[in-house]
Amino acid sequence: MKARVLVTLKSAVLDPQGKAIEGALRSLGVPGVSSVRQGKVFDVELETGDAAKAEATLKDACEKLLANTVIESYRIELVG
Amino acid sequence: MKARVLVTLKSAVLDPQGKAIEGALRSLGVPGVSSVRQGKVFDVELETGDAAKAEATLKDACEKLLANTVIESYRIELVG
Amino acid sequence: MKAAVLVFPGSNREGDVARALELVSGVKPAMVWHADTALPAGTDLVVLPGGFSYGDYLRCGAIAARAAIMEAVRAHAARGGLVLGICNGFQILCESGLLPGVLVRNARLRFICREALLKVERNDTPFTRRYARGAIVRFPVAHGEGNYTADATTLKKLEDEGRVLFRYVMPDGHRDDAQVLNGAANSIAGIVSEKLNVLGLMPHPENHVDPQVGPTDGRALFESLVGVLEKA
Amino acid sequence: MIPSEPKITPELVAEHGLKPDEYERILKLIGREPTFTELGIFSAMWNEHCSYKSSRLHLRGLPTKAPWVIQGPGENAGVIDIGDGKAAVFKMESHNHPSYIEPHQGAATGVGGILRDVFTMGARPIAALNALRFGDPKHPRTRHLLAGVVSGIGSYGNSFGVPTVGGLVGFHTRYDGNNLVNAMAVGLADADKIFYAKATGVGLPVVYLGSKTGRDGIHGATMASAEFGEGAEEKRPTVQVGDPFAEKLLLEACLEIMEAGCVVAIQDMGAAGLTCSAVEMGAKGDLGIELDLDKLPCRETGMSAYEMMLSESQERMLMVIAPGKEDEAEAIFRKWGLDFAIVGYTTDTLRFVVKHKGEIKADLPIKELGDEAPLYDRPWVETPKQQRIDPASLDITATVPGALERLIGSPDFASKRWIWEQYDYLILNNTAQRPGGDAAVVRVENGPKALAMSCDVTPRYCEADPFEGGKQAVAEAWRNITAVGAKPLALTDNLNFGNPEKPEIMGQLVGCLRGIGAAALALDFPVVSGNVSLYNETNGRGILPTPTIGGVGLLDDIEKMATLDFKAGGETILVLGATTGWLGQSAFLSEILDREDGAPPPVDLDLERRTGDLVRALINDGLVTAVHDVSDGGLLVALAEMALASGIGATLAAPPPEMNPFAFWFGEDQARYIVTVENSAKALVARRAELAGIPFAKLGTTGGDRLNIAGERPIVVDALRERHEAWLPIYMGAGLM
Ligand SMILES: Nc1ncnc2c1ncn2[C@@H]1O[C@H](COP(=O)(O)OP(=O)(O)O)[C@@H](O)[C@H]1O
Ligand SMILES: [Mg+2]
Repeated sequence: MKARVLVTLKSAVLDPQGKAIEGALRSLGVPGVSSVRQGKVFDVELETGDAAKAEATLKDACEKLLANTVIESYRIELVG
Repeated sequence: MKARVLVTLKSAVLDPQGKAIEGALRSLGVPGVSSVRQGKVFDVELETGDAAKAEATLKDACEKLLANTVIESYRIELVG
Repeated sequence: MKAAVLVFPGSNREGDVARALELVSGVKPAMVWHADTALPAGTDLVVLPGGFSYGDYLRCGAIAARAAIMEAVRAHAARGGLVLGICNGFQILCESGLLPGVLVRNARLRFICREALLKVERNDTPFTRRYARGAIVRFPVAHGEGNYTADATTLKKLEDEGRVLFRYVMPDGHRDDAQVLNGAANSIAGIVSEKLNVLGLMPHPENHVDPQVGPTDGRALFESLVGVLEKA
Repeated sequence: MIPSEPKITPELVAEHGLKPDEYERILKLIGREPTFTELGIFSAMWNEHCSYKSSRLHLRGLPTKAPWVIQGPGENAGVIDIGDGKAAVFKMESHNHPSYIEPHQGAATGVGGILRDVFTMGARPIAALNALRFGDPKHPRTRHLLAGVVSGIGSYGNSFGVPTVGGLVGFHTRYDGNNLVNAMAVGLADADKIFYAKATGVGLPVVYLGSKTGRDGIHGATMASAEFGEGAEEKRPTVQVGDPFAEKLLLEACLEIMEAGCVVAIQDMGAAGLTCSAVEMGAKGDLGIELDLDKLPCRETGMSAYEMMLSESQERMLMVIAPGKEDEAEAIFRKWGLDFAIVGYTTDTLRFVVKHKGEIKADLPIKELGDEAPLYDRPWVETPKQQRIDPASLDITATVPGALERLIGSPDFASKRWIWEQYDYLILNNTAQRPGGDAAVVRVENGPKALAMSCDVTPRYCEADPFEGGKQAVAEAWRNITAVGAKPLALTDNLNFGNPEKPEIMGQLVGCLRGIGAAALALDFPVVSGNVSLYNETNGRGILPTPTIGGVGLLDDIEKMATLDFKAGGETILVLGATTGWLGQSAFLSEILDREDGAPPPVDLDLERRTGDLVRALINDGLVTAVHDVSDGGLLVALAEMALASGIGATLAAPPPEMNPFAFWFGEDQARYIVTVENSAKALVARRAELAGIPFAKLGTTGGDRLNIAGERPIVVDALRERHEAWLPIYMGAGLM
């Protein structure tokens, strides 16, 4: 089955990339963007068809590798 | 209003990071992951409350900066 | 020769390339700020230096490619003016559409600083006149995202038109795409535009020009440019 | 989020790392209960990291002066005169605890901090080094920590644009829960344009520059001085995220406004952020400072005064601006896209006043905040001396070639290429000696002068005999600089120890400092800056005492620089200095016999100096073709390194018959160098050594593609190289990426 994992910086953590993008959008004349924060998305294909099992595998993957839980939080979405 | 922009590699484009993650998950003992592709997510705050206007601004931002359409495609999701 | 070196926020090898240019030509290049809208009058050569413009945030070279000065660079290139993008400069040229393809993260995902062996594929360009055709030269690389990628059609076109100017090779002179240090397609280290006036390359010839600090294989690239421009 | 004004309770005081008697001291000093913000300010100013309360007394014994020293310890970095109107500015600093919690960001911000220290003084950074210690390679966290620390150092330095040219990496189980990240930076400035923290002039604007303030690293400085317990991994305080891009802009903007004559005083915001920097600027200049926090550029909403005063957000500076120069300074900062805000004024009250939303959040005597910080003469005990090891007593089953092969492929000796290739060591185009040599050599502008630098310490020695170990660390840095032909000028140190409240640990600190002081004095190699990192303990077990020494020297003519690779076949290989076969605490003992005991090699400082002076003179007179100092691993490891660097082998004579061959080849006697000499210069070099009273011996002749020791199995250089290069990539490859 397919799943999507979103990994984003915790809100108190500085996001230098987001800051640089905000500045660039302003100077490119894209108005009305008040804040940008950048994160990562992982499109994952799993062998299992079982949702609970998939969720468990992805949680394990996030804790071990995909997210740096000191500064990032993650969200798992099963796509089917 | 808030929005989320997802930027992912086009499927024909090789993704070295995704490949490396697949390998790493295997050696970390997270089994059953058959493929990973990594993309970017942008959490954006917009000044406008108007959905159509927000959508237009974000499309502009993607075309001008957020995505490199040579290798990436993007998707806009308004969160509200 | 009148050279202009662009400076973006986060550029950091602008000084190295300016010194190399001065070393071979005796003339200090003009340093041009990214927010300017025009190149100094009479500019022959525009150099986009290495570095981490805008921190390499978003995608390397992406934000710099949209800087004000890039309009002037585009016009200069369209007139047939010479443009040299090194490392981050190459990334910017790709992002700005002046060269095809894109540079993505090294296949092994690590930054890599080491000497690389390169084959000079042809010497009938303004950048390589002082090299022998097929010469093997040593330039250092220092990049995290030097993995050249393009679709099959683009790659074929580049090869058919002979636009791959520098290629990573093994010590015996043969290319080995499976072992190339950063994973670049067809072991590509540097490509030129259709009119041969725009060169983007990942390795740093400007760091191999001075015998006090290392080999000098990069010198001939700058000497080629000086030679071309003095003749003109 | 921290509520704005909690009640001051004994628990709250303890949470701030202040002992009850220290709190009493505060009450006596200000004559009332502190506000919450004031408590935070005291905790920041009086913790070990800022106040040096355990080490200050003993640091006073270090020699810090020489005719070429422009600024010794006490400023952001040390400054030495290198002639031609130029000065070298350098310092080393630890980011140990943050790098254990979040290795990539912890190491990255460590590099950022030390670079800021250097450019705060008006110098442009020209080189970075790092000394790293990790736990046992078999420990489950080691690989992850190593990968993260290295990528963090690389990503920050590479993006900022400073070449990372050298360092050291070691492994030992005693660092399992406390890895060490000591980062060093060296900058270049005009000797008459050095900038200091000392504010002068009343009523001048205090300006905030750089990135915005967020809630990062609050309690960071307190954390850096706290021992780890079981729960440390879960606690995970907000770590700071580095932004090398912002730092690069800050560098350029700072140098530009200094050049424009706008700056009266400048101080970077490092540990304890705004608090430390503002207090220091005022106290040093005998001035008060009044801050209005409503003006502070903040990244997050609703930040309290307490949070603003203690935030450790990175890439920020505080300055006192010259009268009438505010607009010019602001324009420069805006050009670089950085924040600029006048956040206060200097006053003549000698008070440190902090206002926020119309309230006075702190009002403290500014000088006493620093001067009255607790100073401890902590009890200490001398480390018991160990016996000299008699080689005859050892039960050795290895062969000499077999031992060399194992040593050269062991974690401590294996090539660190996998690490330093992730660092851009070439940028700025002045790197004349790249990683892999004895000392890094970086040309000064367009030459002919160059700076040589090296980081060294042998923790095993320090633990067995802190005094000799301290001496040895300084001697080795001095020796490495000498080995490239440079004159060692001054050093910076980073003293990493366990809990100083334990008398044995305090004894290590005291002993090492005495040793460092003795060597620095004898070698004319003063201490100009440094950093102390204590409480490096987990579950009550301290790290090995690790006083890292970062030395800097000057090479007058880069063309005369020596390197360690054999240059040609048929040259004579000499060792200068005496070989007695000292195996106590040697790498041979530890790696081959799995024991770490015995007295470490003593350092004869007089001999050390005379030998080094001879070697330097021989290099300068062009009489030697390759030079390598002999350190851990002894003669044979040093010879192997010279062969590996060149691909040229050697034929080596058997050891003197009276000596145990293992002790001869792997003993770690100090004050030794290996040199190669062309036939034509042989007699002259021998004469020079005799005249200088330096013992020397011929080891053999260069040539071929293997190391042939009389009576032993030959060792093929290429095969040895494979072992040398293999360990780290295989180790790292077995795990993540
Ligand atoms: N962390 C590091 N960063 C950069 N270079 C390093 C690092 N660790 C080791 N090196 C380099 O590897 C070489 C060998 O180091 P080392 O064995 O400690 O040398 P020495 O014994 O001469 O002090 C030196 O040139 C050193 O600068
Ligand atoms: Mg050495």
